[in-house]
Amino acid sequence: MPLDTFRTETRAWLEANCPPSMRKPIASEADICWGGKDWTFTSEDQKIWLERMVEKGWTVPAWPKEYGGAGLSKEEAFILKEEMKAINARSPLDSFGIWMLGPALLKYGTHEQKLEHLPPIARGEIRWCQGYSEPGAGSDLASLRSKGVLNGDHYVVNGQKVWTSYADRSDWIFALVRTEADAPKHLGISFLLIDMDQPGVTTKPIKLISGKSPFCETFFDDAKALVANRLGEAGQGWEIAKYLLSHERAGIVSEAAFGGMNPVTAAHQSGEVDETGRLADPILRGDVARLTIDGLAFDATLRRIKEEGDHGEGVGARASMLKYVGTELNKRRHELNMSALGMDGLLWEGDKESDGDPARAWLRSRANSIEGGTSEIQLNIISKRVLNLPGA
Amino acid sequence: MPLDTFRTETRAWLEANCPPSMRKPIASEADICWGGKDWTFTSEDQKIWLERMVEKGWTVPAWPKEYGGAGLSKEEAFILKEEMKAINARSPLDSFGIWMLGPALLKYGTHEQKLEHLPPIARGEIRWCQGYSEPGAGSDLASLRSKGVLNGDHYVVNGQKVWTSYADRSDWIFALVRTEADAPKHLGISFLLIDMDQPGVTTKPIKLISGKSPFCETFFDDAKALVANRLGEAGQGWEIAKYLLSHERAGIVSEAAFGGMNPVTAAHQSGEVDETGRLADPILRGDVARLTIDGLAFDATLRRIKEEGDHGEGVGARASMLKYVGTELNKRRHELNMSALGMDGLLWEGDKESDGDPARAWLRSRANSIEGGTSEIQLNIISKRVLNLPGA
Amino acid sequence: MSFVLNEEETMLRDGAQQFLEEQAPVTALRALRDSGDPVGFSRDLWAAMAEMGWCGILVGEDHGGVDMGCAAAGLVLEQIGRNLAASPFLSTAVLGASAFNLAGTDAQKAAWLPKIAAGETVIALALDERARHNPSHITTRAAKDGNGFRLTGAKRYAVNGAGADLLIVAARTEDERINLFLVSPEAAGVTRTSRRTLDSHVPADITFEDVKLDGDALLSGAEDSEAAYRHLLDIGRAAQAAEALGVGQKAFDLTLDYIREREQFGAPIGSFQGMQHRAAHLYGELELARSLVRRALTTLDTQPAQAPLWCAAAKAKATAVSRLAAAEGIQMYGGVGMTDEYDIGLYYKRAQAAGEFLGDDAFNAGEVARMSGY
Amino acid sequence: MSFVLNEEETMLRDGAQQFLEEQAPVTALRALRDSGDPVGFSRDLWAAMAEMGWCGILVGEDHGGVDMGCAAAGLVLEQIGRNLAASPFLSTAVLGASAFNLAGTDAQKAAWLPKIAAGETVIALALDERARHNPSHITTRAAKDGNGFRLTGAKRYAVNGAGADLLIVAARTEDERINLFLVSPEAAGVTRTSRRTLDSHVPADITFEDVKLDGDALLSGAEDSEAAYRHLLDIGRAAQAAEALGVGQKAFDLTLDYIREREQFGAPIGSFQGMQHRAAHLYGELELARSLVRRALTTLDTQPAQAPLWCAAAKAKATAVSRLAAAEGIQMYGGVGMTDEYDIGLYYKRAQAAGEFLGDDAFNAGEVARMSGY
Repeated sequence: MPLDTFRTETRAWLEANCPPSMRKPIASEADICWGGKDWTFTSEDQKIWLERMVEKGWTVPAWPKEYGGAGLSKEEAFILKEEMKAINARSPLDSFGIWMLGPALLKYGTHEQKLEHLPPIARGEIRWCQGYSEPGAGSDLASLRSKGVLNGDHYVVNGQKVWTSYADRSDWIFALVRTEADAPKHLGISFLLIDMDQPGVTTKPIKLISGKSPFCETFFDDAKALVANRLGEAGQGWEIAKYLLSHERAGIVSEAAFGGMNPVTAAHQSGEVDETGRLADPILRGDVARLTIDGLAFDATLRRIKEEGDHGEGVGARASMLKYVGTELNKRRHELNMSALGMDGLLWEGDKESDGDPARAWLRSRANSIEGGTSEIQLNIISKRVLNLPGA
Repeated sequence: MPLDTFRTETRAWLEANCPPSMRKPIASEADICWGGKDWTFTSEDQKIWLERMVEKGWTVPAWPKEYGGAGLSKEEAFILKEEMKAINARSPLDSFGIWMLGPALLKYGTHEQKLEHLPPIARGEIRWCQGYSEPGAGSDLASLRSKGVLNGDHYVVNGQKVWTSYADRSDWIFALVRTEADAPKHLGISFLLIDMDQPGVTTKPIKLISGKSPFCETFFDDAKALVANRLGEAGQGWEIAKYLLSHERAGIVSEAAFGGMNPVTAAHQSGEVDETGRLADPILRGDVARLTIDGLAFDATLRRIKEEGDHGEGVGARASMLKYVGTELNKRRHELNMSALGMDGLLWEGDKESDGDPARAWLRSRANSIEGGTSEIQLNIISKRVLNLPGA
Repeated sequence: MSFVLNEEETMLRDGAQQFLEEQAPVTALRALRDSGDPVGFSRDLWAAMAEMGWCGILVGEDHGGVDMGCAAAGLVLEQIGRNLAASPFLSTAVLGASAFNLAGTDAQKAAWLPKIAAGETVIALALDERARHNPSHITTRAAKDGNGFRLTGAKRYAVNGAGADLLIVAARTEDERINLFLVSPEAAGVTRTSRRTLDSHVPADITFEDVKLDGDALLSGAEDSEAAYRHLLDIGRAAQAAEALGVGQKAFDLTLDYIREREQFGAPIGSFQGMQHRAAHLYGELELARSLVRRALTTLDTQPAQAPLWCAAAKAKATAVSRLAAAEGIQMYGGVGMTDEYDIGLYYKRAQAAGEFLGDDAFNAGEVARMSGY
Repeated sequence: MSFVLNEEETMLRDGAQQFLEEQAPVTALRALRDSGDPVGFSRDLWAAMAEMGWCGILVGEDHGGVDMGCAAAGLVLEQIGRNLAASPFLSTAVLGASAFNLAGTDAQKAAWLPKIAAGETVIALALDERARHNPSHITTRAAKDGNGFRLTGAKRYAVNGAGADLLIVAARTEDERINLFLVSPEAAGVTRTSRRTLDSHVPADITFEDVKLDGDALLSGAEDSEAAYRHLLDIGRAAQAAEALGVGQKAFDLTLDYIREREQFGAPIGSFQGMQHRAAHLYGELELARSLVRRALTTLDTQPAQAPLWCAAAKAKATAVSRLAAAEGIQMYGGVGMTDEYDIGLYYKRAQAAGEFLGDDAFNAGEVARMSGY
């Protein structure tokens, strides 16, 4: 189909099928549709919108049709995205299954595995979470100790994962598990898909300094994972995980990009501007100006590297630079938000539900430079892979 | 003698003996009396003042009388310093012999060595320079390659030193030379006193980015050094050098302490203040305010650690903190001086002799965090010796 | 003035260290928080602090205090900071007592200072009206009314306002000068709204609607009431800087302990040079802040006319450094530093709140520039 | 607008890289310096640059130029920065040509643009009157005098002023608006004093004492002459930022080469994590500066109304980053970095001079705040 025709038809279909209430910006967590066995739609429109998009294969437009997608080309998928954006259409379905497991399954899965797992992801029937990190492992992810012992057609898994987002609401978990006890550190890990609906899997939410969080601890006590649900070869888990981490990194960067409160809007909110709209504190104003410059620079850099990518230059290890710069910048933004809010920023609980939001966002931003590879890890990667500095 | 009496007598003597022209602040390099065989006094008063002080033993008041000093107690020496300061009396003699070799000789020298070398230092007859650094050694000072081979009653020395201040005007050099070829790196170095008045020793001035400098390269080509002029044991040189480096570090810190141009005086000089005396650029003003705060803090810290020292708490590895903080601060001060001077700061040569001074001082300040142990070395020392962080 | 503690000060510091580690460790703050304590501090702890003699640290001996001065108060505050001990020490024993010392008449002093020294009164300073501290932005008015006054205005985030028995309110009189007034929080026309802040303290927003005050509600003992008001804030800045220093120093100490032990890639993370250099830099920053804090406090005691510059500098530096120390701490802890289970995040929160009180680093840097004449 | 170079731009950049590395390496600057060259640039090099077509990069084809736009000029400037090539490219081919493009009449364009494109004229902008750049602080006056003007005032540090054949002078006319005037440096009443600056360039202080100008000395082709003047400075900022980026990038490249090889304590110093993290941070800063520079230049070419914000941001960032890169370079080189024998110090000096021209980071940050409405 010519791209112009595709655009016209897409526009018409969206116009006809996207319910008006699904054409408003996401205002809160509750507006996101995550799917899964226990999912309760927050509105009838949310349900209708998902069903219609599933039918078109447009929850995962670039996936092959046989796996629940629409088999769109890169260009077509981009047009769909543009047209949805043009009417502010919400994403019908978000999930770690779509962002993370999907790409891994498509690259490393067998046809049977794809057939079994991809369509339920595309339809929002199964919600996945990610089990990588472990207590004590941190940046040294490959030092993980969860153990899987082969027993006939399945592995018996024991161990503990942390930072498993939404594990308490998920149906399945994709987890890194040490299955080859005698192999070198990085070569003993397998990538297992584990059904969480079994007694051997339990979860416990983690409370953060910013308050409640989607993060959980997940415990495996003699949990079973079928060998048929091992992605890739035994011991190939680290390779697959690294492939996926690059996806995650890109996600965190775009999250860190500007949007929401900034120190200027914060100062207007707290009244800390003079009659002309100038920030009242001249020294704070200087700090904010330097943030603005770096914000413009980061925005321009994202575009530049994207454009260069479109011209065939790979992002490669420069993703580490974007991750480092973007997250450090986001932390600075939140610090200056708090300064501009002054004592108003200290509010934690109050009459309005939004009371405490700036403080919680400020605290939450501290994790940006830890999750998805710490800033220190990114600097190491830049040193070695971009700057070719010698090893220690 | 009671201290009060000492003070009264000292005051009277200084009043009677310090020529009026020697009671003015040091205005330029030329006002400093360095002594040495080739010394030309810049005035008759400079000569008289040195002679009178030499006679009292007050060029090195705390050294024993037999070595040219006055054998003053710590308290008496302090009183002398105070009384000299009270009338702005200039130091009659400055030299690396007094600051550096003297303390080393007093601690590590034999009686014969002291008798031979200390009195000429005290009298300003022999000028010394320091030969530690070598091309290629840098922070890794102990990796030096100058070699001394024992040959009867002397060593034959070959090699090259850099950063030998005033080597072109000095009579003798105290140098670190590898004499024990088979010993471990730090244990193969000896501390040799070498007469520079021999064909085997030549010097060449080093031009810096800030312009002319007192630094030289010094070359040894089969230079001779008597074994009798080895300070300490063969192989003890590194220990003696480390002892002296702590003296040097303290010197650099006090040099870095504030004085001279600061960004506010700079802005007044360039006219970059408004009618009320406020810095015209509000963002520069904020940067300067933060410098002022750190300057006050550094000043208070110097006093605090000095006071704590007077109460028996050793400075120890905290000298590294002072060196790091002080030199980084001094660099920042010069950067902001240049910003406040604007284009006036760019001037390099001009009609007045002082044209270019701020730029040269700014450039020279970059060396503060390199000489006497780089900032990186100081941070390593703090990590290990103050914070007890584990080794890599 | 001395940077070195004398014997009395050393005893005070050591006593405070031991007492607070035992009686008010971080778990005590967590307990107050988790129980939703209405005032955000423990009356029992406050009584025990009075027993220790701390409440009278700035109260003259003739009024039942021990009169040890600001430098001594700073030593206690540093330990309070280290333990995140929630108490009205700063608002009552420092700011409250100082308000009477600076601006009280003999009768006012006689009436209130003994109560402060005995720990019988909790005081809150009702000062700021905007989100960012600004000592000149006072629109609360005390209009003359017979022998007394009528007070009208609105104050925000009065520290310890929820638990205070007495408010000291900054208000403008008809001559446009700022004066301090004693107001009972129970008086007609006074409305308090508790605010729970991120550090689990409970300040209050307080409105005054035509509140009737007697003539002796005005602190009228100072020659220049506005100068007394400004000097009171200087004392508050140095005191708050001392607490912030304790917060930052303990955050750093906790972090050092952690990175010495915690292993990654087969080595303690504190052995990596990248970590070491940042830790060593932070050490230098804390030493700078420590010197300024001590200098500001001793200058208040011995050369008060020279104190404002040092107080502003100390507050600016302590604010910046305590935030940095806690932020670096979270980063060095990594993921667990983000969890409520570990204490480091609580230090970051307190550093932020202490930073805002009486002006943050930007505000105080501006003050330093102004006082330095540029 | 595109961040990616098109084919023509790639050719230009590669050509500039090769040409300047061969014809104007750092040794050429050293030779000019050591010979005390009176104008601080080589006429031969300038002629060769004209041969390359660079002098006409902002000149329309009808006037003998190649009309490639600001983004293209920026590519040449980045290479000029990398090689510390001393030339009047920025003052003449960028600022000179742009002044005519923006404010010249057809006759003025026809008279001067071909000369610029041919490399026959060296132009200096006589702009600043104070030590720090301030485009509004213009007290030089052009008083009406018959059909012409009388020019009186004093300008400082006019870049390439010592070697210029034509001055473009910013002066206020009687309506208090800032206009640009063409003045011969040889005219009666014009006094030039050469200034040797730390980067071995030779700007000039220039005084105008009642200098008689014809009517056509006024650049009068713009609808709003002051807007043209301000736009000219925006172009200058982006162009100067491009050169500074080249200075900083080359300083960084030199430093990387050095720390990869240089050994201390038995290992290359570039293998120490403390060094690595700072180098990696600097890499990020340079990438940010690079994006802003390109964005500012392409915006000038395609959406000039939106350019001022980007130009100020680019100049601020490039100023700060090029200084940082060279300063870190000296530190990483260690002692030898302080010697005149190595080039890194020359980069630091040029970064400083480029930083001051048309406003340093503080000035331009203020502009960003103003244009952002806060």
